[in-house]
Amino acid sequence: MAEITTLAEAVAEFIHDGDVIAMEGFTHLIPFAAGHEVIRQGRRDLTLCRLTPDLIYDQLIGAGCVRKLVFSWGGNPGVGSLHRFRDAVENGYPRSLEMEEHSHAGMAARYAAGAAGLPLGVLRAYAGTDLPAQTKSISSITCPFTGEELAAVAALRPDVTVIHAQQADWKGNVAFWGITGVQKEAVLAARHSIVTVEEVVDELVPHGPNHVVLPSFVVSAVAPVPQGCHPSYAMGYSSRENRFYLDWDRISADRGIFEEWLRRFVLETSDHIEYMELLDEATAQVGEARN
Amino acid sequence: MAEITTLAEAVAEFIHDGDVIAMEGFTHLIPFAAGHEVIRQGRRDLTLCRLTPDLIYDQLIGAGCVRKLVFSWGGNPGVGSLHRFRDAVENGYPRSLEMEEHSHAGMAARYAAGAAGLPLGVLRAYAGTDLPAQTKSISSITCPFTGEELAAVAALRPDVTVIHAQQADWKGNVAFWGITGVQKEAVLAARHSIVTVEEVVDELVPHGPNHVVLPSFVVSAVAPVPQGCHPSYAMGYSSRENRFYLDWDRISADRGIFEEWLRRFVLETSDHIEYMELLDEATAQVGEARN
Amino acid sequence: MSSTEAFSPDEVMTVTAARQLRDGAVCFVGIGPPSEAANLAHLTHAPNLVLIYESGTIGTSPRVLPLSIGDGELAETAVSVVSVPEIFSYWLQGGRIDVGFLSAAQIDRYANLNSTVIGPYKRPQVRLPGAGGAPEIAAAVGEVLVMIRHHRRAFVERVDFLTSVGFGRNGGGRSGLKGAGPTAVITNLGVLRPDQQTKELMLTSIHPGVAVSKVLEETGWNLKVADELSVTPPPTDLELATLRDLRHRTREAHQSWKPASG
Amino acid sequence: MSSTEAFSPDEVMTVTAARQLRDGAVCFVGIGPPSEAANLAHLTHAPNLVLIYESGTIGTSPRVLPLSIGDGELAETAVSVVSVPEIFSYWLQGGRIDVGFLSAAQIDRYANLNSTVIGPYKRPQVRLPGAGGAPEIAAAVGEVLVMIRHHRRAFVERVDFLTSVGFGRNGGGRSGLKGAGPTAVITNLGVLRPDQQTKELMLTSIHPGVAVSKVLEETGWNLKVADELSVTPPPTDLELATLRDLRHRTREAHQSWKPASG
Repeated sequence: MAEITTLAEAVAEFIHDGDVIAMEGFTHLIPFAAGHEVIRQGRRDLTLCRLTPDLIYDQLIGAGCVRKLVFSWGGNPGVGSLHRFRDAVENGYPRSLEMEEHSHAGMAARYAAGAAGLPLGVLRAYAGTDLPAQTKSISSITCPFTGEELAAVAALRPDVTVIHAQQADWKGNVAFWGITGVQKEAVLAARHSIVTVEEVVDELVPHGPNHVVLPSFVVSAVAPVPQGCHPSYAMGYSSRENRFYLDWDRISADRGIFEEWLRRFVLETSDHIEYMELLDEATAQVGEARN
Repeated sequence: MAEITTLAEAVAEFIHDGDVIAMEGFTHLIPFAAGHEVIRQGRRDLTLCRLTPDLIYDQLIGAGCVRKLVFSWGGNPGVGSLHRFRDAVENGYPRSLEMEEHSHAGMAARYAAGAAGLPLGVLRAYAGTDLPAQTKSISSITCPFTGEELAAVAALRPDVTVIHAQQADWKGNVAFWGITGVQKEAVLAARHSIVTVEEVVDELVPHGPNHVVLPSFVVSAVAPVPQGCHPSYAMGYSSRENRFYLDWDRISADRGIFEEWLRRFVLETSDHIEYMELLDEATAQVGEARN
Repeated sequence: MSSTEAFSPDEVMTVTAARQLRDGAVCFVGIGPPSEAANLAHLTHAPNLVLIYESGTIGTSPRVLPLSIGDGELAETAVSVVSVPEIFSYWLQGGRIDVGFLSAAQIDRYANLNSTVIGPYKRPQVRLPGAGGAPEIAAAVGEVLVMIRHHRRAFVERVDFLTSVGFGRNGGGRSGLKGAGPTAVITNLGVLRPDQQTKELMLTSIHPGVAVSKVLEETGWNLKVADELSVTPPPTDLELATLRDLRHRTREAHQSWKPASG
Repeated sequence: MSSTEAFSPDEVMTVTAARQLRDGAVCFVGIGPPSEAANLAHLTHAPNLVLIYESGTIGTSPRVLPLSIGDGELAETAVSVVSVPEIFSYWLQGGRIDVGFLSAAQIDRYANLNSTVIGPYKRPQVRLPGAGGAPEIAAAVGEVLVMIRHHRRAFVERVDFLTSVGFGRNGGGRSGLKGAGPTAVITNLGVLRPDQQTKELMLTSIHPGVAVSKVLEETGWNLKVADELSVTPPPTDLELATLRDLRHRTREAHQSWKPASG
């Protein structure tokens, strides 16, 4: 059964140096606040898994928390490169980065296999590409009925999966809707799971399209963190702050500017409330300066 | 894109002698009206697939439409045996019945593999049981990552899948909710699909738990048939008629009584409206006789 | 209310089964006696028991017993409803279930179960419904509870068809399987549990008022009796009242309903 | 409005791509130029085009162009929203998609695409975002349309990394794959299509006002020119007006938005 706690306590309890961590959310519901808290608590040598390691992982990589990245698409959506990710791969800064690279279909199948208690997922994937030569967790099987060769991917079983959801109830049942990505599979594949939520409600009632409920007994900890997915969005609660994604291109392109940003906004804030307040202040100042 | 048509036309167009047909619905939303229409149109040599071949398949088997049954649990839920099914297996009446027998997990994996365009499903199943020795569509693979042996089941790809849903819109998009069983997978695994619906609405809006929408382009034909799942139920529209399940035990136990029932209620009615009227009349008479 | 006259054999069977379920456990429930036992536990000592039905309904709280595995009330009271492929893959196979119930037409000394055929598979004397969810429940849940009425036709030397595995034909058949297998076989006469070493079922508890000789007579193999044979504690007043109230509510709601194990 | 001055190279690229989409087709769309082209088709000649985004949104009708693959409007206007594992398994791999769009940093003469690295994999000069959905789109959709701006760094003799397969390194690499592979490569200069036999890309259409020599100059291999080279029909007034209106609406809705292919 999930305990309802704070994000700081949940990270302290469940996420340890060297762990395999998945923070999932497909554009929607990305658990940024949790990523910042992992940086604040100074975790090191993490293996981070995620289909789309966008800004949240760029920050963790730039902060030096990450030993290895397991992923399928690493960019700033609609903007361009992830500069901290590129700096790590191209220049080994702030440290070298091991990679385990897949396609989205392969990553999705790996989580689904983990959720299903299977050691592998079987799919039609990677045909004719150079990926299998680089990635040990890609192999193949032969269908005993048709003789066809199919791709096999190793199940992915994170130590901890972290997601952001719209709601939980007081028992720790979690609900999210809209674009739900691979979060259900990522949670069910993991040993532990931390869910930040926009709010805790008395009763979960079906909301919006594709309403998904994770029962409390598959969740380790629920932490209320309003706007915990900013600059991503929570359908019904907030809009995507596209401006931040554009700004990130500039902030992350320079090591010094990034490190200053990280110190000021993450390391020297105590929690997500302070972070959001500081961000709002800074945005207002930039707005004034622009006028 | 789905055409909106009548059930009689949809069965005439899509279901042919010798076809592999799945009529799915897990207790909820069982497409009885469609089963009756297949009997009325005199289809023969069908291979029928279904996890739970309950009354609907008992009727089709008893009517002599069926050459082969692909299934995982064949009983009258909460009541007992399917007597027409047993008569076919035990005595070859009205004709012998080939069988391809699985577990629920295996059948579900077979439909899911069909929906996913894979030739096989991989699962942990059948371990230590006598089923693999009887069923050719059960085999095994070895995981290339762990060396574990896992069960493999052949994908199931019906010629036609038939389901009953609560709603469609005028474009042929289909919505159902509540207990949704394997219907989505069964439709996506099939070459064609027929969906009977309680009603056609102007706009599909999310309803109840586990709301599933099949877009029009994966549906061949939609036929409005209110109460088309009786004596099963459609959440939000009708309740399960448990009395019919009990009555069926008596009706189906005797070849003569069954054949008289089939003639009177199915073969000599022109459609589901007439069938339901006749059933209501008969129920009223029984009620009076009991008083 | 604790005299042997005060309750029926099927009531003690249901109450005894219910007691096996610890509070907070996640339980995969079938229709009939298991559903009755699980709901009784839920209403008495195990308010946090999570009930899952194979129709995809997770965390249900039905007010009355469902007649079918897919009754509307199961969906309406569920915390979550998922598809049948998902309930078997992510939930059962995924190792999320602590305890599952099974029943069968035949059981052998190693708790292997048959719900497929009586007689040869191709030419059966009796064609039974078949496997349903049983083979994978038997393989994947933390522990299996078997509920089955005790008579010689059911407790057989060798099951005609092995539908779901207990400990295999010779007691060594669980290699590679995750769960512990059957931990208790609860009948209307007593409770059988596997020997820790040999996995052979032994009579470990006998219901109040039942003679050991009666159990042996109704068992088709040479049933071993535990050195420390206990007598099943009789149903408490609360258990009996709750069970009877549940049955009463169910009868009111479903006029066609009869107690499944009665 | 059909003079070559009246539209930009990226407008003719988008319009030409949009025209490849027949009404009623099921289209797997990526963000950027493909999304613009697919939405333009949807608003002009293909009102029944089914737009699917890999975020799991099926049958969307966004009023403005999404900035990300998972914008809220995609979910709000979708006929159905499913999980990411499902969109890749039941919909893409399941063979439900008629046409998919791809882009890349590099393309070779057999329409193989690289979006992974420039330089060696372990020590790249430029680390690109990677495969995303591309390898399985390339393999599973009925036909692939490639949109890519024409310059020598992109049109290379040999891709540094084969991220998604066109016709394989030597043109014979689609055995066992279901779809037809790339049927058109639409650039800001013209349209390339594979030769029926050899599968090598040939210049089959050139955009109004573009010289063949310019295309050859911007292609890093010895590009063949079709015997019957056509000139791309210029955008119609309706196409241009619709595209510009869509961009205007998008700019109003997302102040940070810039035309992706501009």
